[in-house]
Amino acid sequence: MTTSSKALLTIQNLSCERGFRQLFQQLNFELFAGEVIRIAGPNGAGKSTLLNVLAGISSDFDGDILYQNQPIKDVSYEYRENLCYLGHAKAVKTPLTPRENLQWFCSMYPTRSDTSIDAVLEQVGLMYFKDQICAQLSAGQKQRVALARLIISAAKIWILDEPFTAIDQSGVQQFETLIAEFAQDGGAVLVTTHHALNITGNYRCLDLGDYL
Amino acid sequence: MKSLVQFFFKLGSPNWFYKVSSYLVPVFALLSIGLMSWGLVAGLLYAPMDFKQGNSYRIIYIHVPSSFIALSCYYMMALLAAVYLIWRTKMAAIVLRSCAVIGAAMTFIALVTGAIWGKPTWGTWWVWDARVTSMLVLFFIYMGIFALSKAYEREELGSKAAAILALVGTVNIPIIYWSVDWWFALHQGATLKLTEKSAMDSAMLFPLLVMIAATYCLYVLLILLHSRAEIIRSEQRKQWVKDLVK
Amino acid sequence: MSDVSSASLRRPSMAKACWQLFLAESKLLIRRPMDVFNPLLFGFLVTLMFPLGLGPDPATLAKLAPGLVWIIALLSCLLATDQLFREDFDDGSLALWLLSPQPMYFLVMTRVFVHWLASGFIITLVSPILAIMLNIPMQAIPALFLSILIGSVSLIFIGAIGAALTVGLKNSSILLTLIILPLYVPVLIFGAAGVQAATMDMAAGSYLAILAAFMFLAVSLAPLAIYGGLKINLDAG
Amino acid sequence: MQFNSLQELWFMGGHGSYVWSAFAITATVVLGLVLQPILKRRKVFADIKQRKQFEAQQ
Repeated sequence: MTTSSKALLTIQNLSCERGFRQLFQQLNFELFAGEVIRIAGPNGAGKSTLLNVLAGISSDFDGDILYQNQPIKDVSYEYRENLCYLGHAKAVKTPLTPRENLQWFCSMYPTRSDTSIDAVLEQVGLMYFKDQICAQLSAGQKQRVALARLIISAAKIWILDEPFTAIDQSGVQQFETLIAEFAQDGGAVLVTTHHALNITGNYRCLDLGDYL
Repeated sequence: MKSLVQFFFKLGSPNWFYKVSSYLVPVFALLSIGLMSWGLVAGLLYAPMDFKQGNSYRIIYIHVPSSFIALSCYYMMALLAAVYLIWRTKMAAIVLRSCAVIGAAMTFIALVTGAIWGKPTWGTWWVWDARVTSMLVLFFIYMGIFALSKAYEREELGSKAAAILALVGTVNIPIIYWSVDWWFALHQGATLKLTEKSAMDSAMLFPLLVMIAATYCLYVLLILLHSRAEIIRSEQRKQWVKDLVK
Repeated sequence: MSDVSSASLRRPSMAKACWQLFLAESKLLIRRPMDVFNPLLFGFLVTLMFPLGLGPDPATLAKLAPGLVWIIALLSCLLATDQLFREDFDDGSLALWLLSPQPMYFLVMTRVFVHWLASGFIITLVSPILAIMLNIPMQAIPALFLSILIGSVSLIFIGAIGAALTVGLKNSSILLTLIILPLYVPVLIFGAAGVQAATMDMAAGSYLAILAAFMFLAVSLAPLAIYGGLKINLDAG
Repeated sequence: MQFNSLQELWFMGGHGSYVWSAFAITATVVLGLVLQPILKRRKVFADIKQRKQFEAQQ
């Protein structure tokens, strides 16, 4: 397990308020390569807001976010290249086929050249559905298209916002092994879920409850 | 020069703006009341009758100042929009939102008084004159910005959206004014000139200048009042606001 | 899976990204033809309304036709841009799109251009038919076609600004209209005036030149505002 | 002084109704613009005072 000395992502006294509600304040933590952090906390504690802020979607926050010790505003291009964000909605375009979805993704994000779209689709078990429009696929299969996207992307950091909603047990299992493998290969994952992940290796839980 | 930049920089913090404005509000209140009453008395009572329009021309003393304010308020809003989008100063958003309200109200006044003035002069309540038409378009742009700023639950998003629309509007307003003027010249020819003031003698013109000055002071007063109310509302959780309440 | 940090990368170029976006968007539109036809049906419906309201007398219709056809084209373009980013916003691909390392200026431009092909261009093809139904003098048809062809580009790009600013809101179509119609005023003035001039056998070239100027202004500046608007709604979503 | 009696001022050579209605509308709009923020500020202060009393009792 490679732990580079420099942290991939450093968050220094991050605080966020939405409307009149103070979500979390003075949040400090670091994300190292090979580490999986689960963000837990009561509902409405700002888990999704935290991921939005880290992914660069929202810019309403106080504090600093550093990617390899540089503020993300200065290295935004490099930061976006190494980040893959998966929101609540799975960002799968239903009128397109899984293959077209991935082609669309590969045209925008840097992807790994050692695998191909077909190989990745087979890896997630969409062998026979490569050319069927996603509208006809089940929720589980749509989830796998998002999974395939994560696999083929060359991002070093994954930010996953409740990836396990509406998935059956086998899907959750497959996703967890994928996260573990990615972490072992030096990736870093930030994930919010309602239940604990059974992942071995460098996995810890960060509770937003004690930063309210 | 350093202190000037310092001044503008500190103006960005709501707390400091609130303190400074508490001195300015009485000053501008007195100024606008004084100038307004002087202008109205001079305009309504002492200015001579216009040989063509009789006494109905006296409406000019509120129609022209409000159209001046309507346009200058828009460009102030565009400036604040740029400041807000670049530096994210909270105060710029607050003043931007109050500008939208005041600008819309001033444009409304200009339109209504223009229509009322048109009736005795041209016999119709609404005349599609170039100035009135572009004023109507400006009114809808104000309403669009105001509605957009209220459409989002989170205020800062509403302000950002309103700021973007204000900047888009800034590019469009000169084009709209130019194309409406051109359109008016194409269709009507120069017969119907509501805005082309006949050469006014000084007794008529002087009250107009006083009224324009009075309306600008009123405009600053209104911005201060609206911004102060908005500061108190959005910072009500902060300690310095709580200390203000005994 | 080989080690992440040392995996060789395929960095897509921006041109490839634009081309892929173009393909994806056009597939989307081809697979859902109704989105393309709705504005057309709306155009024909409104064309039906005018004779019912103004009376069937060909002379009055011919006099009003240039302005009417332009207003119909304008309203159809406005209607077409209402749902422009809505679907991306709902299925989450807006986040994927905006967070990509590609420079957004040209991607947004490609996206709105494809949308123009599906709505503005098709309305342009249909507008001569609408004009004939409104009994427009025949010599004005070419000028009408050209002016709506050029004008509809700026209509769609300006409409896209409104669509981007209101995509996250619930009942946004009224707000979209309130925001965008005032910005349509110059395009309508010069468009209708051009066709009017053509009906009286005067040269419409200068009007088309001004419309082209509006077009370039809209195409070059609108993507900045569209990108800003989308980022705001992404944050609100 | 252009008008030598109040009645003449009100009538203003037939244009009185237009001039005074224009001024009346402007006065109401400006009054509304001035009063609205004052009332809003007062209301927020009242809320804060209420909240402070509530916190004082905790």
